[in-house]
Amino acid sequence: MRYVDEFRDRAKADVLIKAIEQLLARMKRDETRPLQIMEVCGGHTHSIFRYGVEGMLPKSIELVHGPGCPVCVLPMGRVDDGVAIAERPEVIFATFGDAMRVPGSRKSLLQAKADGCDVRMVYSPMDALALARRNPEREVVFFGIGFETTMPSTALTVLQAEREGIENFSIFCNHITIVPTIKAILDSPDLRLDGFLGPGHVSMVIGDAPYEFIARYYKRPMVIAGFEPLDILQSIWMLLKQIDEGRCEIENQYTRVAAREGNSIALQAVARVYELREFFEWRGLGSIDHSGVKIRDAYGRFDAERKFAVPNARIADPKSCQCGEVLKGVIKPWQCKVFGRACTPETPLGALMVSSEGACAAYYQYGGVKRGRDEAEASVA
Amino acid sequence: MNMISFPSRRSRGKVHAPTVTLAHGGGGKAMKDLIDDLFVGAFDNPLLAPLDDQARIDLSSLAQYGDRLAFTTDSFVVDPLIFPGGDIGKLAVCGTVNDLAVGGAVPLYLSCAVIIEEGVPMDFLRRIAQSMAVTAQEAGVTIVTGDTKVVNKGACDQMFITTTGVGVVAAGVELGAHRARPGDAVLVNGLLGDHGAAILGARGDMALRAPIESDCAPLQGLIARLLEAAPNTRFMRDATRGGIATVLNEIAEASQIAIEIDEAATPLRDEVRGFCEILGLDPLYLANEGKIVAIAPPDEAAAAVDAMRAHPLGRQAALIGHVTAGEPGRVAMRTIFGGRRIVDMLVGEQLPRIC
Amino acid sequence: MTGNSALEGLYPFLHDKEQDPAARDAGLLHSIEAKARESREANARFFAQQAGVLIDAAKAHAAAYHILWDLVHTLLADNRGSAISKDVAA
Amino acid sequence: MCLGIPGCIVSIDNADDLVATVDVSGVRRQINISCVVDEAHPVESCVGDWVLVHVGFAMSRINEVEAAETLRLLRELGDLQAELENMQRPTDVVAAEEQGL
Repeated sequence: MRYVDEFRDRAKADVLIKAIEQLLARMKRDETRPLQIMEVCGGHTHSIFRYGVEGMLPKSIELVHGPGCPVCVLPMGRVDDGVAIAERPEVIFATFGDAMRVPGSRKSLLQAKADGCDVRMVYSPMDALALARRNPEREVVFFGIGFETTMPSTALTVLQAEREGIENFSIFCNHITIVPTIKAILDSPDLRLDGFLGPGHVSMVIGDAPYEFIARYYKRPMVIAGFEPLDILQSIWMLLKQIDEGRCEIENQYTRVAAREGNSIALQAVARVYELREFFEWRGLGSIDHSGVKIRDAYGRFDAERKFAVPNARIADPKSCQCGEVLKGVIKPWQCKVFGRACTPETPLGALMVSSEGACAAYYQYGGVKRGRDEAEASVA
Repeated sequence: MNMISFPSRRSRGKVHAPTVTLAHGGGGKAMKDLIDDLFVGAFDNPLLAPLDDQARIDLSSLAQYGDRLAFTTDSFVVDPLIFPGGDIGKLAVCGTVNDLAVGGAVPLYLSCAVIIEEGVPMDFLRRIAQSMAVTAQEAGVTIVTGDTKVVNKGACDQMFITTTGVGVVAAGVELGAHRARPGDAVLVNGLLGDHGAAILGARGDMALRAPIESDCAPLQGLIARLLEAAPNTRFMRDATRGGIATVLNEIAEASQIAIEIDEAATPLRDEVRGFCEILGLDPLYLANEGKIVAIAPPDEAAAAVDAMRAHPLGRQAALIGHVTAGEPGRVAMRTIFGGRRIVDMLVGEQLPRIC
Repeated sequence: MTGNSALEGLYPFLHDKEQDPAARDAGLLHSIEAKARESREANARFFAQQAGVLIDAAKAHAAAYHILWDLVHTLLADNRGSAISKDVAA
Repeated sequence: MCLGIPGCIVSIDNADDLVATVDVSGVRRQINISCVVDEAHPVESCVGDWVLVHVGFAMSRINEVEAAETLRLLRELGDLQAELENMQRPTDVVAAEEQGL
């Protein structure tokens, strides 16, 4: 596979690991704690576990798995609202596969489907629009989730529906923006992160300008990273070089995909269709100002929240859940009180256990349970 | 209701209706005609012909194959019923034949129970029956008894099939999931994940076009060659639902050993890789219908791989890993990138993801 | 519209001019009020919608308590329980 | 977040709606290419182009030069390491000998 296999090359991995080790050996740093690097994006978390990258790195580098999974951070109340829409007899509720399992306070979409709701899995919002075309007597609602990467696709689908005059199609819009959330993490008083791996696919849409504040005001370096394991290793190495040389910049490792200026066609579609919400609730992180978008009045007829009355419920995260602390790198997943006990991928309590992108689910799935506990015990001893 | 007994010298009935109706399950002439025309016609054999309530099999004829009877049953539901590389009929024969064969048995006889939703086209049913007949012949088994039911529209999804199989295990063949030992080799007989990808593709929900066919095939021949070449093979299992990851976990658990596989040695079709990359799926968890995982002692591993490669259904057979003395029950994989990851049991169904 | 103005719409905090403290405080106040209103409304909505259920639950609770109370007194002493439960009922 | 995969555009299926077919390792799928079509890249010119596909949309054109550059940097890093090791070998040998004595 072109542009994929070259970036999974084992020989080059060895080179990078050696380079990272050499850099660490000569760096002047606080030896009492590991360097903490947050990969903001769930796609990175997945690759790190999928290829076993974490185990290849020296112990003095700790990867903190960030909030970058739009499925995980969806609050229960929003899932409930989605289920309520799906329960309407006239509705075909179209969703990405990974949103099916996210628990609401009553049920997940998977359970709603088992209970007789017409829930369909689609690969693309355009497929949901095709469903609307094929089923003119039904109301097709697309569950719009995702960060800046996914936002344009939903916007363009709305614009296409408008062009074709399709009236039985709407979006239940839960799109959220990662940049304000990075800021929220940086604002937290218990922050310990030394640098960030930037979300490569968000960057291909928004470019690298929106991250400048991270380097300028918060004095943390960031490297925009691709998703193949070699991309991740190279980005970590670039980040270490910045730290070593005392630089704080926004660098881009993923230049083959993410252009400096982003994608202006995608951004224009976003600006046309959406406006910012005052605030949006994140599972595990609470309410974050200006972190979500809704559909503009001009496209109100494509907004499922206006088309159908939704309960609009607010359900608090379980008290025992420590996702927020995990997200900020204060604790590791296995240090959470409920990890692997009350909170498992089958019965997730917190955001990070919900999707396989979530840090806790990844640890659980790829065997971090044991490794994590062992490490925890070792550190106590 | 079992197939009704008729006088042995009789004319075979013929179906004229274009679709199956409740009358075809009613026990009267319509049902007799359906069974005669579609099933008896296709499965034609002396044991089935009398259409008694049961097939009677001479014990001494069984004893020539070995000293233990193997007996298994499986139900088949698949959406869509016809998919690239097979259909529910072929699947129903292969599935049960393979369940017998992986236990070391020579598969001999099958029963076939069919539940049909009213309204199913007769031609479709005829096609499925033919497909079962052809596959049974290929697998060297005879379908000797059966049952047909017709249910109301909506009570089942077109057609469900249950097959039960009888086979005989040769003296001396001892296979068991608990017999794996550190140092043993982990083998597969070819490319993984074809069936799962073919079915997901054929459903059309994801609108992917891929030239991937199900690997659905009866494996008794390949397994016989394997056992000849590696008589001390510890265990085999067909890696159906849940893929090889699930089978490996079951073996690791049953034998209380660890297994480490090498991603670079794991045979995958390019298209299956592409399919998995697009949808964010892991091919280790995709279903197979013509693939086995075999655990062979170290000194017989090479012979086992060679024997499988010499068979048409094992051309891409490979040694993909080893049993180790690591943490009992743990399956791990050395990734193509050089890292190591745990390959756990899957929680629930594997769903396509966007993130 | 250019990509730049789209970004400004998406991330207003990145393009904040030097705000005077009063405007910032007013904005903050506005945000807090909005969240408080949201929370109050959710509360009110919950109690409005669930009032019946809550009252039923309270009644069921009280009834169960009476039965238990009667039982305890029947078992431990003579039939004083019923008099007390009458008091409670009154 | 945001699963994306490189694919090659093999045909334009609807130039008005900007619908094209991409090939990913032999698997084909119709996608929308409106985010990668502009004056510099008119729709007719897109066949053969590599794009990053996310949820059925081409979100970016893959820059071949940049991809090669990233790999070149890694190769150079490898060469540099090999050179350094070669230079260090004599001292290593000396150290080993000293230890041996």
